[in-house]
Amino acid sequence: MTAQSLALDAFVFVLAVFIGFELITKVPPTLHTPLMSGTNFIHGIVLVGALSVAGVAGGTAGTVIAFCAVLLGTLNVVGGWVVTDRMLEMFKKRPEPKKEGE
Amino acid sequence: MTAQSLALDAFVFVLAVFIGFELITKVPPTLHTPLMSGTNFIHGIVLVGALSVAGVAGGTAGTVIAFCAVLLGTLNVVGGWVVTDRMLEMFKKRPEPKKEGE
Amino acid sequence: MNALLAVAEPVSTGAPAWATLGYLVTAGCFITGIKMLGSPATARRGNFIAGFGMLVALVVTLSQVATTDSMHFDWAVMGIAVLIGTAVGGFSARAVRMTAMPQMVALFNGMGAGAAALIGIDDFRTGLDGFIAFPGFSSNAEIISVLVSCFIGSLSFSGSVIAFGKLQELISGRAVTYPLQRPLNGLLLLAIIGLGAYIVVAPSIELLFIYIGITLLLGILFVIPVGGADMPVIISLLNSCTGLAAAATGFVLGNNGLIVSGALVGASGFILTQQMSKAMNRSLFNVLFGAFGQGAGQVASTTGAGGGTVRSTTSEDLAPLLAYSRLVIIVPGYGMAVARAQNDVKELADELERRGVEVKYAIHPVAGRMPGHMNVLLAEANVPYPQLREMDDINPEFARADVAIVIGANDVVNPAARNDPGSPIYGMPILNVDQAQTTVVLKRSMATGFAGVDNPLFYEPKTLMLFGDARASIVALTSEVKQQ
Amino acid sequence: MNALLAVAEPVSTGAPAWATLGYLVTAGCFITGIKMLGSPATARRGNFIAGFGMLVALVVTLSQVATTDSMHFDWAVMGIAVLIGTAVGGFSARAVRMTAMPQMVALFNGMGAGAAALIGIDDFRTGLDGFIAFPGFSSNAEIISVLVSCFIGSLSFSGSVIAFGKLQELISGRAVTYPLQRPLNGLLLLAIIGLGAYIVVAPSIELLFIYIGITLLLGILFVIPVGGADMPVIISLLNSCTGLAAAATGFVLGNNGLIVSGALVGASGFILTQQMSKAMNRSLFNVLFGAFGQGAGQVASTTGAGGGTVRSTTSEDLAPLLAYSRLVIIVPGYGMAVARAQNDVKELADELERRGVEVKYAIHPVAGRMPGHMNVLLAEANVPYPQLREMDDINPEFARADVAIVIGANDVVNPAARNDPGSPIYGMPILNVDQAQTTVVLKRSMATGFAGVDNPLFYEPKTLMLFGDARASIVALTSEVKQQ
Ligand SMILES: NC(=O)c1ccc[n+]([C@@H]2O[C@H](COP(=O)([O-])OP(=O)(O)OC[C@H]3O[C@@H](n4cnc5c(N)ncnc54)[C@H](OP(=O)(O)O)[C@@H]3O)[C@@H](O)[C@H]2O)c1
Ligand SMILES: NC(=O)c1ccc[n+]([C@@H]2O[C@H](COP(=O)([O-])OP(=O)(O)OC[C@H]3O[C@@H](n4cnc5c(N)ncnc54)[C@H](OP(=O)(O)O)[C@@H]3O)[C@@H](O)[C@H]2O)c1
Repeated sequence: MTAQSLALDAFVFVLAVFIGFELITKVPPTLHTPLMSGTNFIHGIVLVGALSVAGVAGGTAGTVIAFCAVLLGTLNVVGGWVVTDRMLEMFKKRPEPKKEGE
Repeated sequence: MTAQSLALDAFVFVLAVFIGFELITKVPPTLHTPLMSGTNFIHGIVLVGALSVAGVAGGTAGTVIAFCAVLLGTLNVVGGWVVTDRMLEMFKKRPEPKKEGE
Repeated sequence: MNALLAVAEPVSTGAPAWATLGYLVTAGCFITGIKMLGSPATARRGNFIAGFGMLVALVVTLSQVATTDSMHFDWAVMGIAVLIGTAVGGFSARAVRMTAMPQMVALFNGMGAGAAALIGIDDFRTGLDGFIAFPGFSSNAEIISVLVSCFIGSLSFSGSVIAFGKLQELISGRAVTYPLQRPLNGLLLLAIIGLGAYIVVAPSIELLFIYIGITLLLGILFVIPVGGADMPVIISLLNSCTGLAAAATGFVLGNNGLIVSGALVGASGFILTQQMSKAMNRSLFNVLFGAFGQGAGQVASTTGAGGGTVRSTTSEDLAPLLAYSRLVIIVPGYGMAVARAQNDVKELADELERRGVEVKYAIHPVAGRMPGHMNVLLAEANVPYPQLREMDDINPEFARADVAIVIGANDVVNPAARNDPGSPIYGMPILNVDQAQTTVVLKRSMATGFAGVDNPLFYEPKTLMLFGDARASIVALTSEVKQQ
Repeated sequence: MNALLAVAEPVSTGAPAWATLGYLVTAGCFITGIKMLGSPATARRGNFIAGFGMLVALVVTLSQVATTDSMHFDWAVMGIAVLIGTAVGGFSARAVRMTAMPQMVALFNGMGAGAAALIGIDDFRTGLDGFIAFPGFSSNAEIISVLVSCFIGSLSFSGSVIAFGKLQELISGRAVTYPLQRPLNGLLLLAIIGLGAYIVVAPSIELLFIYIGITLLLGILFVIPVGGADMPVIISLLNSCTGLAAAATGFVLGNNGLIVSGALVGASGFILTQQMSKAMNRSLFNVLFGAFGQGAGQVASTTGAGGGTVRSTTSEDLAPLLAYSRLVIIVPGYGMAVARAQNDVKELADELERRGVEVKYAIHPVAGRMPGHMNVLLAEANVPYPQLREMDDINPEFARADVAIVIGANDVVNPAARNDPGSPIYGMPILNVDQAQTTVVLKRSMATGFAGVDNPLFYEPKTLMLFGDARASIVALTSEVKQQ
């Protein structure tokens, strides 16, 4: 990790932070929770990191750590996405239920 | 220019495009012209490019091209900034002029 | 390329061009996805687009793993990890009750944070020899990146687990306070910083574990004092932190995809956190350090409207009133969530509608304990979306309502917010239930709500109290109405 | 760092870390600056912040030049270029009349675009030997970057110069049309692409010059057919293009500062262009290829409200009406700009106010020929800002106005936009001058305005026409009012 590559990484980081700040303007309160959940899914991208370190370390300890990291990352990705989707399902228009029955 | 550096440049480019798109939301029409002028100033940054190529080429032709590029870039920077500033001066609150005189 | 230009140009980097471009697609999808999540009409599509971006990132990464000499990558073991994760994550996310959603978000957030910390540990382990053999800028920078990702990752991990425990009521949801809370946290933070600095100078895996241990403790102590009611804000904050942890692992691994995605979540999550605390009329600082939220009692006694008389009623007396109304407005609050009464409320509403009564639901933006809480619950009970009316929309209609039924709501219908400048909730917009012909309040006692302030509404002559668990009251009321 | 990770990590790039961080500061300043330029309260500060960002970028670049073996950098010559540029640019930007601002923007935009093209040429010249000696991806990519920056730069350069010429009335401001316009442009574009492809295969500086020559021609032909009235939109589009040209030079030089800043301008400029054409009720496509804008006559005859009678008046007759009004609303339009009557209008208003008449100005968002045109002119004449009222604000007040004076406005007060679904401007919001007790219209003839549609307002019984140059009419009116 050279100073140059670090500076470039910082460059990309700051640009992304600017985007993140601009992205969310006025969100209606009902969407706060789904939006939180959606971004929760997005940081599941750590799974990418977990997979790319998984091949580096050998030995039992290395494998165990990599296994745990991949497992946790997958949980974040899959769980995060499904939870968000379920929340958002609530927002889609439903056919009006029958008024007569109970 | 390797494929890798090109891809990185493209990465940065696209992020910046996203920021540019997000940045301008609903601008009141009165500010359209100053905003145009302000961004006109910003692309005066080509002056940076002009200065960094200026040292590369030797010979008369090289110097002439570099001279012209730096001159044009400077015109863009200085003229662009001053024009914008003058336009925006119009928007600041003026002391109410005297009602009595003409 | 020539002399000066070579200096100004980023040359050959580690990530192959196709991987960088793949991550660029991912970043684009995430940006678009987050943007679309901000509006009801596009939210669901936004989630799909973000999902697609994730898929691209995973394909890119696995291709990289497959095409490089990644000697130790054990496809079988990692495949099992992914399978287990998918099965458990997918199943639990599908199976869980709608009302338990916030704690699920907390839990999955904790998982991601834990993964970030583990990546840091792994990188530290494999890089350790190099750090010791070649000290200098490069090693230091990498160690610091690892320390940052371990710090944020562990903090967010233990914090999220505690938040989960509180919401799931495995731990007391109350705002637990303990003596010297802030000094202790400060001390721990100092210890972490000191230890971190020492690790940079003299890298050692044991010290890293101690470092992580203290951070985990700090995460626990940080979230423990926060009242259960403030949990949505805290979870959102921890979510934003995990984003930063992911970005930190991106620095460790030199991976642009991680850096961008993590930074996006970190920044947008922070803005979201602020919006959430604003929507609850609290400042972020207050949420973090206030340990308010369970203050109840004492505030009530200072406001002391206790002098008035309260008119209590029964479901038998109430039933005819409801059955022969023209317009009934239902005002759900936190108590409905506690009593899990949403399905019974729907049943009552159906019964009333069958009798020709017009029924509407008035949804206050901060009713309940998380944003959209009431919407989610009532949607679960299949209440048609158009019947759910937002505050500004429904407020003018109370004047022509015969009955307003307040089901376990308190603060959001407190007229003190409108009239009493001395009240702690003064200035918060409320639902004008007191403008209805009759207001019926269903709750278990005269206890205060979240804000801990007494409610003059209960003492108004037009108000009838129906004491008892909201669910029991509603069920009784429905059967009485049926007999009319 | 270890096996796989090394692959995923961008290693050592050309630009030193401090330069990258410096450009990051620049990018941050530009982003903040553009954001602040979007709101009246912060706009001026935004321009200062952007200026600071530019300063940082220049300091970084010069430091790089100074610290590297930039053997041919001639400080004296470049210093002279900067001095001349500063003097000329600063002086002309200060000296020019407010009304000439749009053409100044066009001119400076052209300068920047020209610089971008020159940078491309320079890089191509110095790199040429390398391109020929080492063909392959690297050379091709660099040539293509050069071609892109030369293309956008030259196009925007010649286009901007033509736009300047039109606005400055050095060239006919009319929408010049010529036969086979679109096929010819298409042909030129094809030639440029073909030639570009050939240059990639067989690099040659002569071919590059031909390539640039054709592009310059295309830029001219592209802007020539656009009517002077649409110029603001075209200038904004060219501005956005120059941003992209700057970004392209960034690719050529591998300079992140240029890439980010150029991309910012390219993207935000494009959004702005769309907003501008929307504010003028035109689609961007229409502006580019419509050559509408001077269509006048024929459209008018189809609408043909010509049958009515017109009541013409004189300044003597009008003066008492104005002098004894309570509220007079002045509605300026393009004709006031043409007549340069703003100072005289202010004088008339002052005279009326001295007599106790209340005077307001109604500013239609697209009155004139550039956004904010009327604001700028009237501000130049020192009309106090609070007297300038936006359309939605002033429209309700016309009903209580005694006189509405329409000074060289036409389309923006055309009731057909409200009443006549067949009118080309139907649906555009207008100023309701016809609701005033009396409407006075100052113009030279019965000619149509920008949109070329007849105006039924002129035939209304409550409307009085005061024919003649707006400035002459106003001056006469003022002296008559003084004699009252
Ligand atoms: N929506 C959010 O995102 C969010 C997040 C955090 C905080 N808050 C805050 O939470 C409050 C929400 O207001 P709210 O009116 O919905 O709730 P509230 O003011 O907290 O009142 C809830 C009421 O429900 C009653 N209740 C509890 N369990 C019940 C049961 N089983 N049956 C019947 N009644 C029951 C309680 O009275 P008894 O004990 O007498 O039954 C209590 O007074 C606001 O102050 C808001 O700022 C909101
Ligand atoms: N604001 C912008 O950004 C912008 C940009 C492009 C296009 N536009 C379009 O321009 C139009 C603006 O409307 P507008 O009402 O301001 O102008 P307009 O509809 O173009 O009418 C201007 C009128 O001024 C009169 N005039 C010209 N010179 C004059 C002089 N010396 N003395 C007196 N009168 C004179 C002309 O009539 P005579 O010839 O009879 O004198 C003409 O009818 C809209 O259609 C808008 O869409 C606006």
